[in-house]
Amino acid sequence: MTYNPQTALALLLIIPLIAAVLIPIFRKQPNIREAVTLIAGFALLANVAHLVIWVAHGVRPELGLGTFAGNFEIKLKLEPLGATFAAIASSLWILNTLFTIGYMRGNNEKNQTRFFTFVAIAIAAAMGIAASGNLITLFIFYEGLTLSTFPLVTHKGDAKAKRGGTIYALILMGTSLGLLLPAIIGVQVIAGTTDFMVGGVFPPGTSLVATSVLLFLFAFGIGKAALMPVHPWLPNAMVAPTPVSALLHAVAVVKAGVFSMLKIVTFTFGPSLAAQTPMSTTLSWVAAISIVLASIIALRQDNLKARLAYSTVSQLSYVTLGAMLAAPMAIMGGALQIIMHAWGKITLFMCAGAIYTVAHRTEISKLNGLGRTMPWVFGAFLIGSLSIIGVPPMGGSWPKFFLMVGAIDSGKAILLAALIASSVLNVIYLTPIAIRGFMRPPDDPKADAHIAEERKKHRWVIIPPVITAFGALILFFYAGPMADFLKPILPGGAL
Amino acid sequence: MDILSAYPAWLITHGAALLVVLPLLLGAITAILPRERLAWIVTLIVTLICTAAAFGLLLTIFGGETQLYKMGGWDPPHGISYVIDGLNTPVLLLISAMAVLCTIYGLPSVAAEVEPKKRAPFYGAFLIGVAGLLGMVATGDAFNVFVFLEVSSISTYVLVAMGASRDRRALTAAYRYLILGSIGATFFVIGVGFLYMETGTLNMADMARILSDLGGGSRAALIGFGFIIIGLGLKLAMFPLHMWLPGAYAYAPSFVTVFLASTATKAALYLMLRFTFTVFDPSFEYVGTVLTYVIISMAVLGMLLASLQAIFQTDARRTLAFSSIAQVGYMLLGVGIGTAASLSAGYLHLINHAIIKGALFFAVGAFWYRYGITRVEDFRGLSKMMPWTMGAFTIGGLSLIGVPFTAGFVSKYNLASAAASNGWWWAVGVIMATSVLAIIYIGRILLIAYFQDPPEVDGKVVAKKEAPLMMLIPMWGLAILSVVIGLNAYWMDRAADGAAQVLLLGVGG
Amino acid sequence: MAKHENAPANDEDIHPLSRKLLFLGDHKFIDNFIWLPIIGLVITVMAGFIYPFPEGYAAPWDFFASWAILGFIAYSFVVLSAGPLFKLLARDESYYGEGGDDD
Amino acid sequence: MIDMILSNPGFIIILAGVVCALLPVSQIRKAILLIAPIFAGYMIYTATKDMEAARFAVSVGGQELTLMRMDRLAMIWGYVFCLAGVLNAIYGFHEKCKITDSSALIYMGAAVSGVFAGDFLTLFIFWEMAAISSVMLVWKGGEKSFPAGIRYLAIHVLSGVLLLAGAVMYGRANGGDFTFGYVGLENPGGCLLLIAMGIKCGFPFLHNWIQDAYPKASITGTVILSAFTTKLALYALARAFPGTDLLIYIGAIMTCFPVFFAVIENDLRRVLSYSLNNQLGFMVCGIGLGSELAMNGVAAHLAADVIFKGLLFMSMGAVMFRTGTAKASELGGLFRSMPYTTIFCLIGAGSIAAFPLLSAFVTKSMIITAALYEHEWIVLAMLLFASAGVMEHSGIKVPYFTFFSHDSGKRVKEAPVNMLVAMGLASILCIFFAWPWGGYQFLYSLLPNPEVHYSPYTGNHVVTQMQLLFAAMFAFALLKRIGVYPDEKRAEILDFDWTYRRLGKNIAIWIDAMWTRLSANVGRLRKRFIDSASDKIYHMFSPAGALSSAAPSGLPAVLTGSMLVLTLFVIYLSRL
Repeated sequence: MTYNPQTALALLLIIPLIAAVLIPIFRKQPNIREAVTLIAGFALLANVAHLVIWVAHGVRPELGLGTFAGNFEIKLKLEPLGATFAAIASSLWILNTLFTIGYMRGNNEKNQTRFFTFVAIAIAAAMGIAASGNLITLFIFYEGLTLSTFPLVTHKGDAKAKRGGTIYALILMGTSLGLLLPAIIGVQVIAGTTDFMVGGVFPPGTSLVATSVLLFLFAFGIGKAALMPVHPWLPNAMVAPTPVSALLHAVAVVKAGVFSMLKIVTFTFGPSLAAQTPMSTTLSWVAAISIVLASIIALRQDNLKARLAYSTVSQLSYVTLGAMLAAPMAIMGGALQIIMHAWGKITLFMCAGAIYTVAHRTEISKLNGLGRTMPWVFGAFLIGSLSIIGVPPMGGSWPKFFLMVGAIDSGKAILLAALIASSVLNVIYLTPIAIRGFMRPPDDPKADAHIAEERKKHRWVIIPPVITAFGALILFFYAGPMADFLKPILPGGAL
Repeated sequence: MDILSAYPAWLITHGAALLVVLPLLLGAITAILPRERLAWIVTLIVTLICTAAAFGLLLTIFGGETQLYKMGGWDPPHGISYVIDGLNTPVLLLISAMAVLCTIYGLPSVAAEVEPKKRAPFYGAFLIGVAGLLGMVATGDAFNVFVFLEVSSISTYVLVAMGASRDRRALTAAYRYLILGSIGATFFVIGVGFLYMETGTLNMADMARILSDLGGGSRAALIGFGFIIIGLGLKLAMFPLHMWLPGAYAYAPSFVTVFLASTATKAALYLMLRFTFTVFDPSFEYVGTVLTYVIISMAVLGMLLASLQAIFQTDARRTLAFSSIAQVGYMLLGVGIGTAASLSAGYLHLINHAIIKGALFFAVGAFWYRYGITRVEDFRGLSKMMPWTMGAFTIGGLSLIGVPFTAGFVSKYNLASAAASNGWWWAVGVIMATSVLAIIYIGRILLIAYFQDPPEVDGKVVAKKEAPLMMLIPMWGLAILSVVIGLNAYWMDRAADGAAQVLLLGVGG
Repeated sequence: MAKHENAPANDEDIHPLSRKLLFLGDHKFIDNFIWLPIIGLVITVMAGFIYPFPEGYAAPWDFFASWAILGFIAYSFVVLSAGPLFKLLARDESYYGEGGDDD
Repeated sequence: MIDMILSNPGFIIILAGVVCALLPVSQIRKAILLIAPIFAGYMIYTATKDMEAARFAVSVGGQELTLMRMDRLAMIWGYVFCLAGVLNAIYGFHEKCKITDSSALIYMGAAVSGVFAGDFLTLFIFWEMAAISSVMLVWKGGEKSFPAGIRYLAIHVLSGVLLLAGAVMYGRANGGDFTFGYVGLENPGGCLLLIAMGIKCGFPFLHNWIQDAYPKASITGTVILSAFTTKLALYALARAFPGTDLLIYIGAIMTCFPVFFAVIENDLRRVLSYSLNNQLGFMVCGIGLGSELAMNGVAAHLAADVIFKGLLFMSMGAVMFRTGTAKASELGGLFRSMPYTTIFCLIGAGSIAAFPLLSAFVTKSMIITAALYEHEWIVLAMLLFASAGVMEHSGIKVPYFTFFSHDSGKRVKEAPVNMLVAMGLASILCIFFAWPWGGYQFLYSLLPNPEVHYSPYTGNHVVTQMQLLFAAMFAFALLKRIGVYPDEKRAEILDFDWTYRRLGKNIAIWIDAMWTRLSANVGRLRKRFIDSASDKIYHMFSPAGALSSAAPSGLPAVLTGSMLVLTLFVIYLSRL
């Protein structure tokens, strides 16, 4: 069997699944177990890199995984948007694994084998979503992602974790079965296919009422995109250990949600139909309100992870906004936001995890002076914050630009106000966190001295966020190639 | 059809009669057998033969043949004829196969739940019940249907009442079932009487022909239709005629619960399909009206209300019982929409649900068998105490919810898709809402089982004690089957489409 | 003029260059400082005769010594407005609760 | 890549800043700090030889970014920024702080790059980069600058996104052309751009970040800050809105109102911040006038302002470095210990007050003359009034209260040598720019419109200016003598920032409290509602509930009967 785009596509699923099989086998030898995860991570990344190159050269690898239940075709097909998502998830998996090792060992967490296993399965599901060739496949991997992350969310096993997990599962399963599935059925019935195609699948003359209803169902059915008011699962899922929050709630799960949103608008509706659909205007307003409201709620959170969670809700709505504006530039902005936000937010979560591991602090008001003992972590946090805010030269500034252009192009200049307000709110709720660490004197200098000792033991919770922060900075300079890579997802490839 | 060539010819040619006669006769004999083990073996063999016969018949149906078996060589309309076509053969196979699985399961289960002296009669009653069900599905004669209906019902009353050694409430439940079942059967026979008045025949094919000649018939046919629908509706636990069901399911022996849940209501539903679509015709405006307004509204009400009721039940078996009522709603929705796709989906759900509910009730029975547990709150830590049983329960539960790769997903998706194609978007909404309710009532059980620690008795955690193999085999058989259907529903779809074809085109009717 | 004390001239503390400038702190210098602008004013106002406003490039109010008058009025207005403005706008230094103390 | 870095002088400085961030050796950093702006200045010089050839553009995601665009307007700003960079480097030589060094370089580099940016997107990038690098300088001011820094950053990010939004609206209305050139107010994007630039430039009501953050920054930080941010904004205005009438009035108001705040403010660095605002007003007004002379005046005054305002901040910094405070009420009589600083400060004060032979005399007058030529009489009057005001707060108040006035008794050392050198150089420049024999001619030769003739040293100009200044001095002496000149008192002076620091904060606190109360009430109501609803549902559906209670067998029988009746009724209806 030669290594060609098809096999690479299959390996996308196979590599993490092999890891998921091997990890429990080596449960008694933690070092080998972790090595398996890392090797799988690098193998997957290499594989994705090949695929990205192929896709960049216009190859669209396609692989049927057969049909199930007679008439449901499971089909993988990689296009630039999916390749991008796969690239983010696979690259951050490696960094997050390093971080996870540091975190889990540093905090003496139980059930580490189960943890690594389900992370690997979740990655497989995320890869499946990235490469899904039709809505059914997308739906199946989407559900798989929910189920495989459920044990991760409830990892701690205490009452709080169970409650959070219950809300997580209930909202995600409920919306996907109650809204997403009917929407998929609707697409199948109206368009006769659920395949993804550049420019959309609906026949000309499809009633705009029908597309409005479908768009509505998709927007709220994809609960992972955390559009208000289906967002509460996200803050509630923060009971998970921080590596989970980092990978799954900055990368895999939420990004799977907004990726699906973008993919459906681009490949099922097609930008022009989505823009004509009256519902898209309403939903872009919902997204804009989500952006601002979640930021305001974030302001009020003292718990670091809770604040980051609401910040995520807000930032995810950027992508939804991009999808709903449906202008080519807006879709490009949404796609770039997926990339940039992933790197920025995972940095912030990892930093939060590092702070917890080293100093055992979770409240922002308790971070005074900690930056002096943990300068790298707080420095990384600052860079991540700036990227989220979207100031150059951080990657986060590009999506904002494209979204603004998109908003103008689709005649909704008023929505710029949401983006502007959000930037200012981001400054107010994100920057003080890191700066407080540097500037405020420590509340208890003795404890901090102890932390400085602790810090040396936890190298692996500190290095990964520094790397991702650097990544968030570097990405600024690669917006051009990324935009070129993504262009073919738009009909006519035109911006 | 290589398998078919391995069959002895008589098993196919006389299969229709054999299916009914064999269990009926041997049931009587079994009842008086001295030893329970012997009774069990006989039962197993009989049900196996029936399954083989039903499977053979199904293969012939797939081969494109239908059979009209004349009892004793008498031609219809005067003699009693058995019809073997695409509509009833899958149900025949379902009933007999479920009977086999129940029997296997019964070896430990019956020993635990039924008094030793009553065990042989228990198996006898069971076989007679099987015979009744098979008979009412196989027969092509309306009065014969009534006879078998009564045969199966009476034996079922007995079987339910046998639960008394476990829970005295079984007696009241059985009594209630008896009263209501009798009302249903009476309504049915009154309906058949009206039809006879109208058409002068009891043969269903003749009735159909005459009715269609009459363009739906006079007032007698109308009233007959109403009686038949309500009578069968009661038997198949159509909302709000379901009141006998929760008690009967909850207090009968586990074995009986499984069998009832997966076959009795299904057979009744089959009859409703048979009468509504092949004896009558949806093109008769009164049939169409009843389907659209009565059946659909009762289906939707049942789906929603029974699901809500299921959420609040403290007893796991009652939860599942209410869930059954809700699931009947799905099937009735398929019937009510009345397109080929929807009928196929409803029919598929009929079979899938039997499989799913079978697995679930098997598991619940095993919990009782090991720990005496029936209440949901006692499920604490079951995932650790009985991991395999709980695993089967989980698969069944997910399938009931309709998670992809399970049987439940296929039939629900088909049903929703059929409703959408018909432009009934609200029905898609109801289906999805009910699925969400299903998440709640199944999720509630799963959460307790997986997330709460096993109880402690005298300061020690209750030890792990897996169900016996004889229980696990049928349970996992059904669980795996539900996943297999979820992965590849080709044969199921083919059977369901065949059934829908029979219903709409009247082939073989 | 406000109270003015010549601080004890401690030679150690005074910058060598400043020793030559100490007259700046003398009472006499301070009291007589006002003559410097007066003389300057007189000279420049006189000079205004020699250098008139160029034709066509003068503001409507430009006339003899107008800039001096304007400067005087404007300056006095600014300084005199300080009192009421201070009353209106001044608050305690800890008003914003951020400790505005530099020292 | 190398091409790109060498294309714009600012990039070299930014790169130097990045290098500095990684360099542990202070001396090398200082050398870089000094050499980088000189080298950049040389690059500007070479680029001016062939302005078209210096142009450099790249394409990012389908968007053309003009990273380098050279013309005479940009040139003088570039030179001035480099010059300021050199002075600042010398001034900060004693300070061993990696963050200050690197952020100062990045900040300066961003400002220079922004000046040479050829389109709005590039401008936006450096606009924001200047903000985030400069906020580090604010935060170097110590713990008290923490909230001020956050406010500073928030306001600048707001300015940045407004710039971006405005640019996008403008560019899209122009068919995707983002060229950074004349914009005007016809396009709604233009209004956003104006607001964005106005924030950074300290327009009235948008100015508070200057007085909020600058006095709280570190000593060198304030000096560095004063040179670039607002001047970059001014450049943007000069580029995008020359001749926009609105700016004339905005500028005129900007010259006047800070005067009143400066006179009551106690913190001298804050006084200078108001003074900065007031000088910006002159230039904004000049941009609004937009004539060739006015634009020349703006550019020239910019050059003068950067130097003399830097000088004043430097002298106050030196005082603060030695005494630890810059509050007028704590200072006085310092000429005894810091004579050089005193002299330099006086030169700076004289420059800003526009004494003949000192820089503002040859620059500010161009703007005022331009107003005169345009017959903007009210504006002219306001500018003159403001000139008198400048004399008060910067010309008299700052040096007087620091170095003269009553002796505070503080005996400190003279400022460090490097500070004196920097101040000395700045003083020389202040004189050189106004030197009648080759000095101002040199400055004028660098202006955007070199063909415009203007001669500052006319008899009338000297005489009238001296009249104004002597009259102001006379008023000062008179008021002092009769005892109505106000003493300095410590206080927090309310300005427009009260609206967000106090009012806004209180409103936010109030809303928060109300929100908490409301959500508690709503929560209670919702709980009551849900409780009663779930109660009802429970009573309906639970095993004990109405639907499932073990009703007597009669009920199901009745139900069955009614269902039959219903069905028959439906059938009957269907027959109608």
